[in-house]
Amino acid sequence: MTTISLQNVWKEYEGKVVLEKLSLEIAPQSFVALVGPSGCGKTTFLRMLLSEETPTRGRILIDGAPLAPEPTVDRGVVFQRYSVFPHLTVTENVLLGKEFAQSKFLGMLYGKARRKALEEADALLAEVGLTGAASKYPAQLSGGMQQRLALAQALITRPKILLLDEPFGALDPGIKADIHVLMLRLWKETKMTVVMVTHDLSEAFRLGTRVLVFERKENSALEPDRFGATITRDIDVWPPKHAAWATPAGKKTPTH
Amino acid sequence: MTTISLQNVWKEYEGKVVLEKLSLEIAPQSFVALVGPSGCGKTTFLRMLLSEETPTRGRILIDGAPLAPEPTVDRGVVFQRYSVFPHLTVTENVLLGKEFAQSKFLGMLYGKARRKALEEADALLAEVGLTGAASKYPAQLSGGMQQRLALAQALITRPKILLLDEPFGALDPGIKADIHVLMLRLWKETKMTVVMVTHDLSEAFRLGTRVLVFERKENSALEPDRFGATITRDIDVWPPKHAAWATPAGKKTPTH
Amino acid sequence: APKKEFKLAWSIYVGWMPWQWADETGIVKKWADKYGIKIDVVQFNDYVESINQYTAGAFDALTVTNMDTVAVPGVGGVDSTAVIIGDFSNGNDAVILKDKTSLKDVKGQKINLVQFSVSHYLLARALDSIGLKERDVTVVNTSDADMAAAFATPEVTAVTTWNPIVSEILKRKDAHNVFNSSQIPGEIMDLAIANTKTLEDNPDFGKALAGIWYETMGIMSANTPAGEAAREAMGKASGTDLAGFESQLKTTRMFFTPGDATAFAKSAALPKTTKLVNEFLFEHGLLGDNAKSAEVIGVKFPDGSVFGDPNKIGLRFVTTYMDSAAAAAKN
Amino acid sequence: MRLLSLRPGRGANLLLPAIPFILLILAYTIGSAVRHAGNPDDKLLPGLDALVAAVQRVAFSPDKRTGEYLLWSDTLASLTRLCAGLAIATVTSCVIGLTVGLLPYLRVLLTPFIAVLSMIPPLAILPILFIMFGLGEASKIVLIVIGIAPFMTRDLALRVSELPAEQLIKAQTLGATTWQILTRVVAPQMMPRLIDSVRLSLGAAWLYLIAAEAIASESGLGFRIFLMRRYLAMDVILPYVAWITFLAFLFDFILRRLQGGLYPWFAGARAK
Amino acid sequence: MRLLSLRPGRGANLLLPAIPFILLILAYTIGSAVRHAGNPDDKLLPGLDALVAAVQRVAFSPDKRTGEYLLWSDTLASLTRLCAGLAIATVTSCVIGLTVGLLPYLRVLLTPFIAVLSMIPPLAILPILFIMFGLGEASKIVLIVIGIAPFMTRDLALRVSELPAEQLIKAQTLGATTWQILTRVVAPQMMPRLIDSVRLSLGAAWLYLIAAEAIASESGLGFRIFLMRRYLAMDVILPYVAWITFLAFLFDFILRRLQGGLYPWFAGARAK
Ligand SMILES: Nc1ncnc2c1ncn2[C@@H]1O[C@H](COP(=O)(O)OP(=O)(O)OP(=O)(O)O)[C@@H](O)[C@H]1O
Ligand SMILES: Nc1ncnc2c1ncn2[C@@H]1O[C@H](COP(=O)(O)OP(=O)(O)OP(=O)(O)O)[C@@H](O)[C@H]1O
Ligand SMILES: NC(N)=O
Ligand SMILES: [Mg+2]
Ligand SMILES: [Mg+2]
Repeated sequence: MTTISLQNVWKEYEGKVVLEKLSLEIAPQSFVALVGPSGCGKTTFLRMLLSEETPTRGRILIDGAPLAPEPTVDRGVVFQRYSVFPHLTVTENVLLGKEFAQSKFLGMLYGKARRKALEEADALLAEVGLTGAASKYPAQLSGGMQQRLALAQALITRPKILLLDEPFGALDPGIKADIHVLMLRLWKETKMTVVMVTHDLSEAFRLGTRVLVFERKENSALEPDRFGATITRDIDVWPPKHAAWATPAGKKTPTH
Repeated sequence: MTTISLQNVWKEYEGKVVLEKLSLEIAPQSFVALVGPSGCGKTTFLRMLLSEETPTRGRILIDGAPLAPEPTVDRGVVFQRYSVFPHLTVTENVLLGKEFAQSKFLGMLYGKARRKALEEADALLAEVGLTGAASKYPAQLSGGMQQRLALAQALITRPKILLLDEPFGALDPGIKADIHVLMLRLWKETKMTVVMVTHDLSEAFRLGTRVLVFERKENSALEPDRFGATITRDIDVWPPKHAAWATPAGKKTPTH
Repeated sequence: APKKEFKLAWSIYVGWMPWQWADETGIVKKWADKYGIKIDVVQFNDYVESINQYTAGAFDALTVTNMDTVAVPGVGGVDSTAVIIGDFSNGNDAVILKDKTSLKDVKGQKINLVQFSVSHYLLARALDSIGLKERDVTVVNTSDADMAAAFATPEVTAVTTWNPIVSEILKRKDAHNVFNSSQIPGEIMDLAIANTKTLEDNPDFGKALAGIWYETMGIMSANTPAGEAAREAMGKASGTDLAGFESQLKTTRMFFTPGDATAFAKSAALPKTTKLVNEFLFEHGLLGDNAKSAEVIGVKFPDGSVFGDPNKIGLRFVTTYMDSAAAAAKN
Repeated sequence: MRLLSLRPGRGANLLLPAIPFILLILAYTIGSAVRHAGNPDDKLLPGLDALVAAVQRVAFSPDKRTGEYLLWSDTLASLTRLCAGLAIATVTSCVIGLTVGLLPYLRVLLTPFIAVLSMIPPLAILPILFIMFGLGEASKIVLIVIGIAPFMTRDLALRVSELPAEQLIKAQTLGATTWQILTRVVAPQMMPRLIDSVRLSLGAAWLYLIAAEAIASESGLGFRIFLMRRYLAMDVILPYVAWITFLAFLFDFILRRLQGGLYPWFAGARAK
Repeated sequence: MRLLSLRPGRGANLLLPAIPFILLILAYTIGSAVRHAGNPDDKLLPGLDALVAAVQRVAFSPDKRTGEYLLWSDTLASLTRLCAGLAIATVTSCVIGLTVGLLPYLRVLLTPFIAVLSMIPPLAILPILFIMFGLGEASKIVLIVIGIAPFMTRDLALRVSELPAEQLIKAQTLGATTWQILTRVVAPQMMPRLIDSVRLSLGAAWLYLIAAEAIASESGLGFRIFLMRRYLAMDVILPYVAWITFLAFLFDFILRRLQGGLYPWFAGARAK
């Protein structure tokens, strides 16, 4: 049940306005797809949600409270590349969130704690279809498998919000279709709020419950630095596929 | 008017059969799209057409004559990546083929010869829509622009055959659609024979006049090294869009 | 075969500084022109390398000690003639102890020195003088360039070295000169040697060297402004000043005239010294691994007598060239 | 065919690499013969027989004075110093490089200082090193450390800062503390790169070792070479040089093997 | 906040880098004062006044003997040697590295030989070098060349062989001969990498220069330092060391600028 709200958020870089006047409420368990031309500030928007950047003006609230000043475990993220750790096997990559949480000093789990965490990791790997690749290193995986892994890795901490920056942009079309199905299933099961940046309109409409279009206004061509992009269209996708309502009560609920 | 014919071509790597029993006639000015699962030997096939690899058995003829033993100027190529030279500007990349041909020692053109070659290069750049980026380096171009450049670069030598290995595989969908249009236009204008490898079936049917499907036979699962892939389907695409016939006589003919 | 161009290698040492001064002031060119030859005077910062280059044949003449002449070119099959005996060390080389004032205290200590050099020889003679053997101490090979810094470290308590490093170290209050070359006068000689074969073919080369040397000696030994200027220049070139250079000269028995040098060459001390030196070299395995005795290399004296193997002469003391310089001076 | 596309066959693949070595040995043998014709006692280019005899002497017969087998005791002394120097330099540059690369405050504080340190010619400040670290083993090891650690530290800090920002953010969203990021994300990825860095520094380490041993020492490969240089005993020096070259090769080989064995993921990750 | 995400502000960015230098100077001053309290004539850590006086002497007053300004004539002598050495090493390794990297036959023939060459410690074979190249400027330059060229050659050959195969094939389909590929495709792409390689080798080049000047020379920064070491004249040595460090920095800076200026495409291509 996580609401994200932006109140008149602006972002400038050294006098250059990138985003302006963003006011927005994101309902719990929505799947927001963000589209817009290259360079319009989609990634910047996501970085603000991650606390990697702070708004120049305005505020961002999560469930009514201001954002933490740095990335926290309640907001998971998957990037287009470099989301997984090349030096860890598939299992180790997924386990990592557990280890960080439970072993403050070593960052490693042993014995019973590890076995317990492993069960959870294995279940997640099964869910994303990577059981067979559990002991491989990321470099040995295809692009699609790497993004599945990144998803599983992000999900093990049960984030309330999942942020995705063109997660499927580099994938082959066939593989992309598969992972779309997986993504929708995971979203429905975990009841997260998802914000996804994409270049691909059809992907946006296929996955999103709501599609936000970022654009600069007309006059920005004359004074390119003075005006930033803002939300020019806000589309509710039909038919609604909201997680909470789309999953009939009593049907398989997520185990984690 | 270039015919490619393969006569019972096999390719093995140290006892491992990759391709077997390929017999094939490629008609002049056709656009052959090659599809098939990953690892089935599509790139290997293209490498043989380039003379980068030699068939273990069988022969490849071009217009009845055996292939030259090394890559030559009559067969152009565009790869998915690394097709253009990072240290040359867009114009210089396109000019290069002319310079190689006309300046054996320096590999550089000056004065009048250069101006003449530049005209040709500029015309080609206009054709692929890169006029505005003429003095940029490849690293400053988007992926789609880089592939346009690679095409222009390959075309300046007026190859009889153009070989493409997943040239548009890494591009964004929107950009891909644009470049498909360009590709078809170039093919029609230049009357080359094109052989293109792709992962994307819809691309294959959109561009190709003929789609070849490479696959291994059933029994190859048991003895994976003993059987290679071969052509399992050979589809003529409807409606025919053969270059020679599709371009009405008298309409703009290529200037090069 | 006769040749016209010759090369002399020299390195920085009080008794050899005149070579550079002579080169810079044109005395070298003057004498070379006189004999119709060319002499290239090349400075080495590293003494060892200058000996190696001479031994390998890259140079025709070299400034070197008697001991190193036998040990390196001599063992390497190069027959050399001492054209000039420039001086002998008369305190320039010293055993220095830290906080201890008597040579006897050296027993059991680690001693930093350039191994197998004249310092090593001096130490052997020092130990000999109090009935100790080399095994009563431990020698640590240490580069001369770093000796001064080495002595400043706490764990270094004994060094044997030469000037200008000796005077540098003796500036410290805790440094004590417990044995020096003035106690073995005449044993460490500084020579200008030349390849015997080259000399035989080109006696003018030897005459020119001697001429250069004694003209320079005449100027630098004079108690005149010109002499002082020469000494100051030599001091500067060796990295010190007039006072520093003159204090080094005090511990050097310079032979300013040919007569001094020839008298020393003909003295009975020379064969005695030679025997001591060769025995030292033999004991330290420096005469080659197949050497059966200290006499495998021969050293020939002005009177024609030979110490060691007359068929394998490594060093010849002659007075020919110094005599000719004396004769030229009289004319 | 273009020269570029001509590939040697199997036989040529075995034969060709030997040619330069054979030519070198030939040139040496001729040079040696010529010099010995002029002077049978020539020491600069000893004949093969003299080389063999010298090897026999230093490697396989006990030294008359000490009873030790010189080559082996020298090797032991040098390798001890080299390994100590490498180990200290590696640990130091690892600790400093990782933290400087990761933590912005430390990066701003130390980057210029380390850059300046890495430019100082260590040979020139030897006297100060002696005073600070004495003339014993310490100063030799310190010379190696000072010679290579600043370079390694810089290299490592650079590589840490080249890690994709995405990784660090991802780790933070997984709840990692700075310490956990350092130990579980950054350090493990830097280990194979550290090995690269050590490999790159090996040449310099040998150089400083030899220089240090040349200056004050009682044993060691560099000590022996410089001692032998006092009387141009090239018959000993050349085998020592060959031996050092072989050891350098061996080190490089072991490090490469170690890298492949300990970090199987690295080859794949580097290829990207 | 995690330590990792704390970024120094503008003031701290200017102030922090100075701290280690200030501490170093402070430590030196105290050390010097302590030593001078014990022994007013201490030469090891001269006071700032003595340093200034020495700089005044060597840099701004003519030497009485030669009339030259020592620091400048030494610098000129050293830089001439260094630049000559670097230039020869660069050209050599460029020619050999490019062809070895590109032509399979040469690659098979020379790769192991160059690898062995690059492992030989040049300091150990100094006497042979001096005999072969004489004692003039040549041998000093040769020592630098021998010290760094094999490494640079290896590095360059490796980078040539890392060029994507696609590029070479593309060039062939554009009709290029081997020579044209070498001169128009490979060489221009290697130039900025060659600069990287020179930058990496600069430290070693200085080292060999100093070592060569220490052995046979009449001028040069290394010569002066060695001469002064005998007298423990740290008042001259320390400014010389600082000066060499500064020159090393300057070289590095110029090379980096050169790379950016001459090869504007490189930063973008490297980022990929
Ligand atoms: N740290 C920064 N400093 C200055 N300008 C920045 C910074 N980060 C981003 N920008 C600018 O902000 C604008 C938006 O960048 P952003 O990466 O958010 O775009 P985007 O919509 O994600 O583009 P793309 O679709 O290409 O990923 C760009 O013009 C970019 O140059
Ligand atoms: N030089 C080689 N040596 C040995 N085996 C090779 C070599 N080149 C390719 N192969 C093998 O031949 C098979 C076909 O490879 P190829 O690259 O042609 O496949 P592909 O159809 O292009 O695959 P993809 O769609 O992934 O690009 C693969 O199993 C590959 O491992
Ligand atoms: N030559 C010496 N050391 O007296
Ligand atoms: Mg973006
Ligand atoms: Mg392929």
